[in-house]
Amino acid sequence: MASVWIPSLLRDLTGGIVEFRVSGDTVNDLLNTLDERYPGLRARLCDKDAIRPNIALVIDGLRSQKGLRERVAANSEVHFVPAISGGNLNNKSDLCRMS
Amino acid sequence: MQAFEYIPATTVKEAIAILAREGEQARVLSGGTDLIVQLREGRRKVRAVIDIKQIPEVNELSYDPATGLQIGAAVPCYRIYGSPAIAAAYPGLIDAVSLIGGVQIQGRATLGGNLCNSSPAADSIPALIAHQASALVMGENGERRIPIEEFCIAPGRTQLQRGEILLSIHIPPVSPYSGGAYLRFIPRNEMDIAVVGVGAWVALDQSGTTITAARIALGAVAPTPLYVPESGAGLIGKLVSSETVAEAATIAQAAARPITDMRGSAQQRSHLVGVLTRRALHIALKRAGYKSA
Amino acid sequence: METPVAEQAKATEVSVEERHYNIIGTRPIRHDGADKVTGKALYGADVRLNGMLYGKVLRSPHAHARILSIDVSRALALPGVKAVVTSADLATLDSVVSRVGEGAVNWRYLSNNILASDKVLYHGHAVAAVAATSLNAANEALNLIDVQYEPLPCVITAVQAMRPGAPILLQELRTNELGARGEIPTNIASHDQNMRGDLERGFAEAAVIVEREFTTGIVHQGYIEPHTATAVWGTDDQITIWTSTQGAHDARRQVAEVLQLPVSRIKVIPMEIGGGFGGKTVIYLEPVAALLSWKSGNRPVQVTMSRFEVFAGTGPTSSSVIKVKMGSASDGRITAAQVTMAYAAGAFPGSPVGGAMSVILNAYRMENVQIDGYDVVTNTPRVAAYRAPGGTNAAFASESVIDELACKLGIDPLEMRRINGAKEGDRRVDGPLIRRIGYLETVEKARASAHYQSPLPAPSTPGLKVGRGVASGWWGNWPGGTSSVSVIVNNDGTVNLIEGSTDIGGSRVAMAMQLAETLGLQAADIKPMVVDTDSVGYNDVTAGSRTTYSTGIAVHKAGLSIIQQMRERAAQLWDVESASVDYADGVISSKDNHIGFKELARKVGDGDGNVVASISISPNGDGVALATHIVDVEVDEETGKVQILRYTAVQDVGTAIHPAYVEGQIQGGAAQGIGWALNEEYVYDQQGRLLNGSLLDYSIPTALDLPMIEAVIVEVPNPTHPFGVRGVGEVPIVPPAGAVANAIANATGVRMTVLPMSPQHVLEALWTQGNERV
Amino acid sequence: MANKTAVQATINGEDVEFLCEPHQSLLEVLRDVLRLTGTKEGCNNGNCGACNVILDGVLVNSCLVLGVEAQGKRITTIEGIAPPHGLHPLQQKFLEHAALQCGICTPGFIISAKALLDHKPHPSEHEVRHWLAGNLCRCTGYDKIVRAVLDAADVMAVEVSK
Repeated sequence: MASVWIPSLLRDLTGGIVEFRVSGDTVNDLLNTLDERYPGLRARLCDKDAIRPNIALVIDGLRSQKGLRERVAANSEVHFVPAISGGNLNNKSDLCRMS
Repeated sequence: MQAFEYIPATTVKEAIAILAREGEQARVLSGGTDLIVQLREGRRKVRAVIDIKQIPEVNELSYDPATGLQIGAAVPCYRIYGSPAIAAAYPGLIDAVSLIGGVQIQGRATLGGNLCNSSPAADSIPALIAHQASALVMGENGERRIPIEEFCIAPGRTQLQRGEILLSIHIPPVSPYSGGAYLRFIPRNEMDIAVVGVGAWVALDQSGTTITAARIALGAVAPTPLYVPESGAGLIGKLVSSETVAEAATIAQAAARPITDMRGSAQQRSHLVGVLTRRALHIALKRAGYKSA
Repeated sequence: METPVAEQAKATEVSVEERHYNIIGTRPIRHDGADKVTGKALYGADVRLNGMLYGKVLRSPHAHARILSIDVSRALALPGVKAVVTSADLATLDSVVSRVGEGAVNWRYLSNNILASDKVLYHGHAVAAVAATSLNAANEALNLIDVQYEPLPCVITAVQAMRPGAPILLQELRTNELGARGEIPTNIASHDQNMRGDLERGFAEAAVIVEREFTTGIVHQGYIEPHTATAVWGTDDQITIWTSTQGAHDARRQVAEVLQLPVSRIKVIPMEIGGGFGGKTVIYLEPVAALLSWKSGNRPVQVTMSRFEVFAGTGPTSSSVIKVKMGSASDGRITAAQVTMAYAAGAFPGSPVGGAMSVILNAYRMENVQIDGYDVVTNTPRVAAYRAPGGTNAAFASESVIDELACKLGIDPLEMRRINGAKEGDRRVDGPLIRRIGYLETVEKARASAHYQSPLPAPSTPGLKVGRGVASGWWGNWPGGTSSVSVIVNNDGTVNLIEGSTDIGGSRVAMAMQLAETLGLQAADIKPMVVDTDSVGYNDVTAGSRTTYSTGIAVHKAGLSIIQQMRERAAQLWDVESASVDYADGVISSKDNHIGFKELARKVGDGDGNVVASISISPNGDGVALATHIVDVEVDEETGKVQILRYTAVQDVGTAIHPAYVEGQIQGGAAQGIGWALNEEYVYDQQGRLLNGSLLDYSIPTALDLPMIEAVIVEVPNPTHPFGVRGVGEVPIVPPAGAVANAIANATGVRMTVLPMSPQHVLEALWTQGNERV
Repeated sequence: MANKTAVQATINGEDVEFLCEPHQSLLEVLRDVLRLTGTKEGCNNGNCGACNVILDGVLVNSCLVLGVEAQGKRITTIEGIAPPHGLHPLQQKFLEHAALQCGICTPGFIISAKALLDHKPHPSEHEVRHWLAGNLCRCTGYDKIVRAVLDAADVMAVEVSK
């Protein structure tokens, strides 16, 4: 099972738990599984079908470009870390809202 | 850049006639390193630009140990420091002309322009004041001579009346046991406008230990370059020492009326006046032949 | 590629230790060099088209104001004026955020930055633009545009903007905390956090704790070439844009979004670029020039910024306020660190605080750490990337505190960094495991350097103080994005290498060398060229230190494809199985035959088609770069002036493809960092007007302000690149400010907590801290 | 609009005549009228040196010279310093030392360095730095530029002594 690290600002959703072992083939699978247990977690990290542009997905120390479609190995470590640019926050549509 | 008429004058008379006719609407161009920037940025509006570089008189640069140094209004800086005789006689002036802008600015910029532009931070003016220089001005009614310390009356404004043109700058001959220096403070080592500038000139008695005359002038601490006669006067008759120099520096500090702007704070400038006056005096004293113990 | 990441990574990792190269590591003359030293190279502003009009942009005199009305009628009536545009000519875009380059862009904000709509948000914000038959007419027309403003109070720093009751820039803005949206209007665009371990326990274990607050001003990239764009909106509605950009495809995409057109309608022709450092990853003029062309009846329009416009109207990097509290055990082990940092984004969200959060402590092993980062909007130009965005400010703070801890503990500052330095297998403060990096190698090399081993020089004048400082920097390069190249074998045996990655400092030669190494040819056999957006596959921006890495991988892959094809051609020629044909050092051979690359190239093409390859890749890379710098300074305590006496920059570059240009990157980055450290800063008046928007008063270092900068190359090859390349461009700007601050402390006993460490600021610190010197 | 003035000058050894308005700088004339775009504009107020040219043997910022002032003058720009089919030693040394990255400041640096070596064939490192202080480069940190100029001076000295 891959290990998913929860960003500190989302740990209120997981009761303070930092790291989860989750099974799944892709990052999408992992997040869906986690979201079942902690509803809302996925939405904090994603805009619909993509990881928010201000978050860098790092798997086993490598920055992934495929995002949710990225495949993970059984012993992979998955992190969501702040990207270089904070990006842009905004506004009226929840779908686009992000920082 | 705004549109204007370009008039290459060939005689002083012609230039004066245009200046008399156009008044504030005409401006003399020599090196252009200030004027062209001001015209481009719209800080100065003119109808005519009078290029004086074709006029023989204003291009003269002559030095005679007996009569002193005469610098035509259109003589660029590089010609001044390029003359070994002038460089040897007036190192304090050379300090100033060799740090105006960079080399390519010095290829064009003139002391006449530096003076007529009348910037409070002009590098050459405190040095000229310290050297007791005067300006030779000509108008429709003839010539007059103006001590440099009286030439500038406000930022960008001078004593020049309508129809008058600066012909040359004169520096008296070098007296024995005298020396001048100009120091400025800038954040970089070149290419900046002075945060503070200090021109100093001293003369010693034959023993080289007692000050017989001294002149201090400051830049960038008042609306115009500032002559501080009391600072020099306080030195006269005194034996050279760190204390006497420090006293003169304190007097100069008291005379300064600095403001805070993007290039420095009033407090910093006031402090630097003291530091630079002291340092400039030490260099001038050394050049005058004072040998520290 | 459907293999799991770990295996995929393993598959791309090649052993590059102890490899010997023929071309890599040599110093051939760059292919574009002759044109650049003779003035023939064409930069953006060198474009001259028949009937070309000159465009100029009207900019806001206010830092913050509502636009009540814009009347352009008098401007349009001026003879020679052909078109005027305002934001009314731009579509109102949805507020949608997309990943662009290394960062993210909100399209509406990008559009509003190009031409202000309802409000101007900074002095210099573009409001309207004109096109006229002469530059003079265009400038005159600007004076005839009547804009009515209602001035509003402004905020220039993050601290001002975060105060309760501060004027709000963007009414719709709410604080975003990783997807959770705040409820009240604010200038704080986002809050992010990295947290691990137990701070309280960590600080309890500390023998020494240092806590300081640092502030840094706004600085600009200061590229010598002003922004420029030339556009023709054709009568067929195809738009051609000539511009100096760090990424032609990215520029095309941004223009397409702003103008609401499909990308296929736009062709961007990249001209030579006169510096960028991140600042030319964002568009400003391109859509304006295109609209002016359209409105003037399809005439070509060139818009070039003045130097003031570059300072006032384009993105500098953030000012910041950074609080650092750090504790260390008596053996030098850092036990806890807490950081709070607020970065000013300028008019629209998007400061590099995320990058700063990774830079600030990642070079060190830390178990108990909390970092909080805030992105704050202010009435200053919207920031753009600047070389290791956010990194210099961050490292100034953390490297100063680490130095002070070392000082208090009596530990050599490089030893302090050795004790705490991160290595492969350690965890970054933001979580992920660290792969192969060369940090400790840079520390050791710095310690062994002639510079560090030599005594401090004597002061040049009695009374001046000399001191030595060191600092390190981490930068997580962007070894990703997409790179596409095409390779064509000419029948004289030379090879055309067609790229889309902007060559901003010698990357053509670095690409050519990688292809030459792959093919066993000479660098001069390769003809590298950067072409327009219609002529090569997508390429991400030349930024994030990615080009030599990512485009290099594409070049290598294309080279492998060429090798395979050449083997097949030889096999046909010799009538053998291609599997029995070898390729080594530019010679194709089988058991009984061999032929040189050039000779074979001459034989292909007769009825068999050419040998060509096109490759496009999006690597999942890594390539963290680390550097350790040493500086000697001389401080004049009477004036506050700091002179750099000696500078050594040690950096792990993975593998140096062209060492001279690698050194150049290191030296240039160090020089920019020194400028930032000593004098560079935007100065505003009370009304938020930029006072020093010129190269006279925004003081970047001159040749007389710097010594020779010794670049020491450490090569710890990056396993994810075929030749071991790491990005080198950004990290050298990270350590200088910290190193200079530490040297000043060493010289004077005074800790600088403000950038720049200008004479004024140093004097003030000497005055206020004079009594507490150590 | 002001009337245009006819100006005769010698540019890179060739006699040329051009029309320009009084307010046009020599830089504008070179780039827009004569299409000699090797001379670059970086700041247009004399602070960066990208537009440097040699005017009657004197190094100047062409942005601070009016086009009309060129009447009767000899002007050397970056396009005019290489011999036929070759490079000037400064150009060659800039390439060998990798003394350029983006290259926008390079023409100005080479012109300034040429003026220096014309004036002072054996400059010290400090003299090179002083002379080039009016030329800003943001890419290189000046290290390789200074080395290239010093190396070119050596090469030119050898050529002269031959």
